[in-house]
Parts: sequence; structure tokens; C-alpha cells
Amino acid sequence: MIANTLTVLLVLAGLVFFAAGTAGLLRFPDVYSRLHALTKADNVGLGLVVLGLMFQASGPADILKLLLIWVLVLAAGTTAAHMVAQRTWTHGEFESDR
Amino acid sequence: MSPPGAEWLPAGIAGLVGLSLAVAVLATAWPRQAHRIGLLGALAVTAWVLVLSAVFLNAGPDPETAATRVALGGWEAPLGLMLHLDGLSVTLLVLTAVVGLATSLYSLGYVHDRIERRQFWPLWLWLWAGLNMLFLSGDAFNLYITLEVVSLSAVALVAFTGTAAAVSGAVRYLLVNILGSLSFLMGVVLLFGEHGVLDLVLLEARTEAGPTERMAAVLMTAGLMLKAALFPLHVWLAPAHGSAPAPVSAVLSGLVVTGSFYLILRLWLGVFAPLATPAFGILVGLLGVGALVWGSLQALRAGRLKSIVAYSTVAQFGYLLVAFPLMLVDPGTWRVVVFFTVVHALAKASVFLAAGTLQHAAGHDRLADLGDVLRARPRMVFALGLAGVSLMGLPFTGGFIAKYLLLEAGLGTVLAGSVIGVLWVLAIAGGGLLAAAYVLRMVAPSFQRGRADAGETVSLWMDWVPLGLATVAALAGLAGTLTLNTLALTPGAP
Amino acid sequence: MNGLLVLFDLVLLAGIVGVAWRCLASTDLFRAVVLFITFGLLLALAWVRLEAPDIALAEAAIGAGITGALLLVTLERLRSIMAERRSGRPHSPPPDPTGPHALLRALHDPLPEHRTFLPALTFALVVGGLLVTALWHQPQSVGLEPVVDAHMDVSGVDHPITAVLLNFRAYDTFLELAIVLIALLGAWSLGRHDLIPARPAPGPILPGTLRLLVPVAVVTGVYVLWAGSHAPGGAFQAGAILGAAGILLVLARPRQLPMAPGGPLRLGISAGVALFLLVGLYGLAAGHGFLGYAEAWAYPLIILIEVAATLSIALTLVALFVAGRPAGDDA
Amino acid sequence: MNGLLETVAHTLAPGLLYPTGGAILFALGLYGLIRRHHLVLRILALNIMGSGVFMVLLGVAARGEGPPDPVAQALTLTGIVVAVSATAFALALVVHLTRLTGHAVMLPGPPDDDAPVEDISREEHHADGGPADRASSEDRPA
Repeated sequence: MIANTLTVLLVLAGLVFFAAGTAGLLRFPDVYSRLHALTKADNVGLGLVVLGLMFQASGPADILKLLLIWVLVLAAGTTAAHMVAQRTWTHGEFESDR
Repeated sequence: MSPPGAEWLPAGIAGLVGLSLAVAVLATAWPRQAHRIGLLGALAVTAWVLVLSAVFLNAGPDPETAATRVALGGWEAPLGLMLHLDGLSVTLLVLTAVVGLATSLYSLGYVHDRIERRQFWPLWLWLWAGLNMLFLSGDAFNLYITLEVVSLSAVALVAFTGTAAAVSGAVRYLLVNILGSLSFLMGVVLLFGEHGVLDLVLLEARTEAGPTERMAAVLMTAGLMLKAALFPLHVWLAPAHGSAPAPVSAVLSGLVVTGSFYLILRLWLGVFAPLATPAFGILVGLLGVGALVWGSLQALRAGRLKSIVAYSTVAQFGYLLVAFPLMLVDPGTWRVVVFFTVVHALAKASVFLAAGTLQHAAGHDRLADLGDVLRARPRMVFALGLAGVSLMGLPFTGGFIAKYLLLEAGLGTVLAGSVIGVLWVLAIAGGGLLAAAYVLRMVAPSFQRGRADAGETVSLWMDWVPLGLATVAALAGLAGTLTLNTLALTPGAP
Repeated sequence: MNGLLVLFDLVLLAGIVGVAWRCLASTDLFRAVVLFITFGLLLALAWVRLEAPDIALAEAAIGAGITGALLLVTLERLRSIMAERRSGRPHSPPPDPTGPHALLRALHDPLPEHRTFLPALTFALVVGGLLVTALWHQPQSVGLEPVVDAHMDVSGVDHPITAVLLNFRAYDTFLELAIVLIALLGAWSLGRHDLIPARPAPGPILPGTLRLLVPVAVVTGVYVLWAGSHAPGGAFQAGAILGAAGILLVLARPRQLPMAPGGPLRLGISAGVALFLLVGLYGLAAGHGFLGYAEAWAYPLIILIEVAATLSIALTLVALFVAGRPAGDDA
Repeated sequence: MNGLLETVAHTLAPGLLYPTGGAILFALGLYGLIRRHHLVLRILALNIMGSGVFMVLLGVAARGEGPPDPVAQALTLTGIVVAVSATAFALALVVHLTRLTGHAVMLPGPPDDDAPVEDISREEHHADGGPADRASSEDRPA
């Protein structure tokens, strides 16, 4: 019961971060601030969702898998953000971005 | 006591699939020897098909199912996949073997560049294996997969010369093929959703004329008509077939298109049989008349030899549509239709091969400037003429017997009091006249006076194979009774 | 709870259809491709809702991932071809729709886009409407679930989808491998490959991440392959994951693709099909039927085939990403 | 009233909702295929049509109470792999076509009298090596 409540609360908190990140993606003016909103919100939001789901895991193996997913998304997201930012820095923004 | 050989039949059927696949895989993995593997493979597959059909004709089909069915991996339908051999598949397998062997021999001379040989042979052997599997498949979803094997390798063969015309034709051909496959697959999904089985025999036992069957019939037939280039869904054919290398054109016009048509026939003889109504038959027949007229007119105004041949495919397939309403009146007509397809495939392949030789010799295939080469190469003129005579349907050729039987069926409907039957009879007779006109266009320059210049030398294979295949096409009439009797060994065949 | 799920289904479907619509209506190719990748990921969610985790995995890895990478590299190639042409010789104009044979060509060729609106709309509405009608009139069929279930104990594996793919309908799966191979042969027949026109990313971040990700991808691929015998996963998903790792490696050094030796590469791409065929022919000779296994040997043979298939699929997907044939193949 | 509610509830069951969505995707892809001329968009349209087919298949398999039909799911997996193969090949063709002609839209078929047809059986075409190297020197006459 407590585990379920914690799960719901943590996942909901994670969703708030996702919503904020999405709003930032849609509303912020340039690539850099959008990346900032997106990656930060996704990292924390996904962390909270993963934390919440850990209470539903059936064993340590599941918990490890969930953690692994989080770490991998962090690594992939960081690299992608870096590359998008670097491309924008050297080549300028896409026309359709403005 | 079953006749000799019957116990080997199932292993022989699965073995044919295995053999044609093994040849293709070997050529893929070892492209340096692909042409040698291809030649040996072609001979082996042809021999296997001939022995298999002899055993099948001797032993006869399983009396219970009226066909010989093989459960792959030992899993019977509905769980597993069944291979299905009956008179219809035997006929088309033999046709494929004959045209395939001729094309392989011809390609030995035609594709001689070292790098192109490495590209051509594996793709061609995959195409051949795909066709064999298509004719043997007895499962709706497996048919979709074999269709994809056939169409992807066919498109690759159209494109592999890498010229703008060829690649442009191939892109068009690929999009059409994917669309046709998806339409077919949607039909399969509908049937599976309603009946929960994929095996064609089981499906046939469960179908009745409901909304699912109607929609599935529309989707699957339209998809296959696209692939078979049946009028009015034929517009992709001339660019693809006309710009491909000669052996590829021969296989496309002779076998690939025939494969899709085979599937339409198979479905309407079995699963969709309850849906055929006279009004539907008349609609199809009218499309056939349109195909005959339009395709012939295009062939009459085309300026390139290969374009003429490509458009004549559109026209000749009109006969198959015209025959549809006749089938509804006299169900036995379907055997004549298959016989016609066989003769057409043989004749069409030899015309394309002959056109390839002439193009090689002259360096182009513009009809207006081909006279010199035609005059210097009587053997090619003879091959063109012999195959053309079969396409026209002059007496004593296979084409004559096929058209005679079609006309007879048409007259039968007229005598039975059908007014529209007059149109079918006129179309069949008129189509022959139009065919005579465009066939004469192809060979006419050789009768005019002028310079004779053999042009580039051609290899022995390219010189003799078209003539040999044309002779087979002309003599196919002798095998008419055998073919019709073989076809009678098909489940549910009237 | 049920009502919420229905609401979720409706929102998801609306999203899928909406994204597909925006993708097809887009005038910007890059935007269309990004929307298509989004479409694939949303589809994966739908497959989860339809209790098809295997398909969701495959859709995310193959449908969205690999297809997305192929589409993006195609756009980059088209862009660099165009740039080259613009700087070099004059651009040949697109085909002229009017001209001597305008009417005849209209039969062959697509009409101008603005003239296709009504016919296309009517056609699509009729086809869609008929489909929906047919679907709504379908009775519920039992399907093949009970039959498969009854044979699970003799299939050699514990996961029904793997049992269907590699035992009951192994012929389909074999031909599917063949189709992947034929697509590659087709792409190779068009010509030799050129370097991938990607802009190399300077700095240590990408190589560093790859050093981390590629081993993880290999482990994940092997895990997904192994899991396939009793849980969602299998050769195709594993092949796609390994293929993605290979594509990342290619992308990291676009200016210096490795010189692949012809012979071993050919063997690698055809290994899956070849081994599958050998096992199939052995089954025929041993009396279990073509592509059949003795019950005791089913599990090891299935695993053997899956390993070879995974390697071939991964290799073929990377080769399809690079497109043309490597110079080594002509030797 | 009750009958109407029942119909709505029945329609919204996943086993009917998703097949309907699949039919819509199929029709949408068909529409896009006819409307759009750029070949990459046409390929996307065909992929969307294909996803529609898979959605119908999986939706139909999930109808009813029991576990979903594993055969339908296996068929879908096969279909997805076939689709990605065909897409990869189609994209390679489009790139090649663009390299030869400069545009990625459908060209008219060879008009009968002036289309160059490559004859690979003749020697002189191979002075420059294999078919691959011909790409830059060949173009379609406008």
C-alpha cells in the first residue's frame, strides 16, 4: 500500500518535470534554451519515474535493469544534446527552428 | 498399392524448394563463381522440375485432397505451412524451368562483364527460387513473403545496369510492387481476422460471400492486378520492362507477370469462387477489351523494338481478362486461359531475347534504323517471326490452339444466348489482327531492300537461344492436350 | 479504470494518426522524417497496449530506429548531391508536364499535386470506409492461439512467438532473412559506396559515449537474443540493436570507412540464410521434413540459427546504411 | 439507449478501436502516396500504409478474452522486417536516381523514341570500369 502510494507520487512528480520540459521545448526561443529545458527535465523526470517504478519491481534484477535504463538515457541524451548544440554553434540554427 | 514414385513426391517437392534456394545462397556467398553455379543450378533445377512433374503425372495427386501437400517441418495446417502441388503448379513450374533455363543460357553470353556478372547471377537465382516457391506455396501469408522475394529481386534486376532510364523504371516498379503487396497483405489480414487460418485449403472451406470476403477480394485482386500490370493498372510496365536488360525483360514479361496472374487465378478458383457474379465478369471482360485495344495501339505507335514487345504484353494480358466472363459460363475455360498464358510466356520471352540480340548487334533498338541488322541476321528475324506467329495465333502454333479454344468458348456463350458474348468473340478475333499488325512491324524492315550489316558480333548463346525458345513456343501446341490434362489435376477444377 | 484506458487508447490513436498526417503533409523533408520517427515510437506504445511487447521492441528498434537512421542518412546524401550539382553543372529542370504528348504522359505520370486533391481524397475515403465496414462486421475468430498453445511443449522453446517464428512457421522466417539479403544485393548492385556525407562532430564527447555505448549495446543484443527463447526478444530485435551499434561506429568516423574484405563480408551477410538452409536440408534428409527438427534437438538448433541470423542481420543493416557495395567486394 | 451505449462500448474495445485506427492509417497512407510527389515522402506514405496493416492485424489478434494470437504477432514481426528491407532498397534507388537526374521525383517513363537504353552486353560501355562508375557521366536528356 505504501509502496503503491510512493509509486504514484513519484511518477506524478516525474510527469510534472516532463510537462515542464515539453512546455520549454515548445515555448523557448532558441535551440540552447530548448535543449536546456528538455534534457534537464527529462533527466530528472525520468529519474523520478524510474525511482517510482522501483517500488513495483519484483527483485533486485529488475531494479538494476531500471537503473541501467536511466543511466543509458542520461548518456544518450547528453551526447545528443551536445551534438545538437555543437552543430548549431558552428552552422547556425535551421530555418524552420525560428 | 500406390504407383511408383508416389512416396518420394513430398520429399521431391520440399527438395525443389531446397535446391533452388541452395543455388541462390551459394551464388550469393561466392559471387566469383556465380555464373558457373548459376549454369549448373539452372540445369539441376530444370532436371528436378521435369522429373518431379513426370512423377506427379504418373502417380497422380492424393485422391483425398486432389493435390499433393507437404507439411513443412512436419507441422500440418493450420499450425504450420503447407507446400501445395497440383496440376496448375506443375504447369507453371515447368514453364518457369524452360524459360529460366533459356534465360540462364542466354545470360552466359549477354552478361559478360566481370562485375556485372557478380551482381546479376545471385539476383536472378533468387528470383527463380522465389518463383518456384510462389507456385508451390499453399498459405496466404507465405504467398505475400514469396511475392516480396520475387518483386524485390525483380526490381533489383531492372535497376542493376545503373542508367537513368533503368533506375527510373525500377523506382516506379518498386513503389507499385510495394503498394500491390500491401494491398494483398491487407486482404490476407482481413481473411485471417475472420477465419483465423492462413492455409488456402482451410480458408476455401470456410469462406462464403460476406463483407470480409468481398473487401479482401477487392484488395488482393487489385494488388495483384497492379503487379501483373493488368489494364488499367499497367502504366508502370513499359518503362520497367522496356529499359531492363534483355534477359531481365524476358523473365519479367514471361514469368514475373505470369506469377501474379497465377495467384489471381488460384484465388478466384478457390477462396473467392463464391464471389464471382455475371455482372462482375462483364466488368472484367470490358477491362480486357480496353487492354487489348489500348495495348495494341501503343505497340503500333511505339518506336523502339522493346517498347513494342512491352506494350504487347499489356495487350495480350487483355485476353486473360476477356476470358473471365467466359469462365463464368463454362468453368472449364480456365484451363485454356492457363495454356494461353504458358504459350504467351514462351513466345514473349523469346521475342525479348531476340530483341536483346538485335540491340546488341545494332547498338540501339530504334525500329526505324534496325533494317540493316535485321537483313543481315535472318536467324533473329526467324525467331521474331516464329514467336510472333504464335502471338498472332496463326494455325499450327501454340497460340493458335489457345486462341481457337478461347474463340470456341466465346461462341459457346453467344449460342447460349448471351448478347455481350459477341463482344468477347470480336475482341478475341480483333486482338489477333492487331497482334498481326505489330508483329509485322517488328519484322517488316527485313523484307525491304537495303544494306545488310550484321553489326557487332554476338556470342553463340545469344544467337541460338532465342530461336530455340521460339521453336518451343511454336511447338507448344503439340503439348496442348498434355497441358490441359495436367491442369485437370487441380482441386476443384471443373 | 477501463474508462481511463479507453481514453488513453483514443488519445494515443489520435496522436498516431495526427503525427502521420503532419508527416505526409509536411513540405520540409527533414521535418517529415523526424515526424515519421515519432510516429514509429508512438506505434510501439500502441503495440504495448495490444499486448505485443515483442512487436513493440521490434518497432522501436527496427521501425523507428533503423528506418529513421536510413531516412536521415538518405536526406544527407540527397542534400550533398544537390549541393554538388548546384556548384557544378546546371541543374536539369524537372520534367515538363506540358509538351507534345502531354495527354499521353498524364496517363503515365502523377498529376500536379494540386489537381490530385479530390480524387485522392475520394479514393482514400472509399477504401478506408469499406475497410472499416468490413472490420466492424467481422465475427470474433478464435485465431490460432489454442493450436500454438497445444504444441508449445514440443516446440523446443518457451516463448510462443519464437516457437512460431523458428519452428512452426520457420519457412516464413527463412524467407524474411532472404528478403533482407536481397535488399542488400539490390543496393549493392547500384554501385560502389561513397563516404557518408555526415559532418564529423569534433571533440571527445561522441567517441567517449561510443566507447561506453557500443559494449553495452553488444551485451544488450546478446541478452535480447538469449531472452527470446522464453520472453520477448529474439534474433531480429537483437540484430537491430547490434546493427544500431554498428551504424553508430560508422557515423563516428564517416571519413574513414573501414575497407571491408570482400569474401568474409559476403560470408557474413549470407551466414544466417546459409545455416538456416543447411539445418532445413538436414531436417529433410533426417526425415523431419524440410525445416523440421527432431524434438530433442529443437532448442540447440533454434539457438544456433538465431545466433547466425542475428550476426547476418546486424551486418546487413550496417551495410544497407552504408548503401553501395564496398570496394573489397569487387575484388 | 442501452443498445446505443453497448454499441459505443463495443466499438471502443481495443479489439475494434485499433483495427479502425489501422484502416484510417492505411487510407491516410494511400492519400499521401497519391498526393505527394517527392519519392522520400512516397516511401514514408507506403510505410504508414504498412503500419496500418500491422495495426489491423495486431488489433484483430487482441480481440476477445484470451491471450493475443502469437501467430499474428509473429507475422507482424516478419512484416516489419520486410518493410524495413524494402524501404532501405527504395531509399538506395532514390539516392541513385537523384545522382543521375538531379531530382527525386518520379520521371516520365522513357518516351518511346528517345530514351537511351543501356546495353550491358556491349564492350565499349565498360571502358570506364563497372556500372558504378558510370553514374556521373550519364544523364537523361531533358
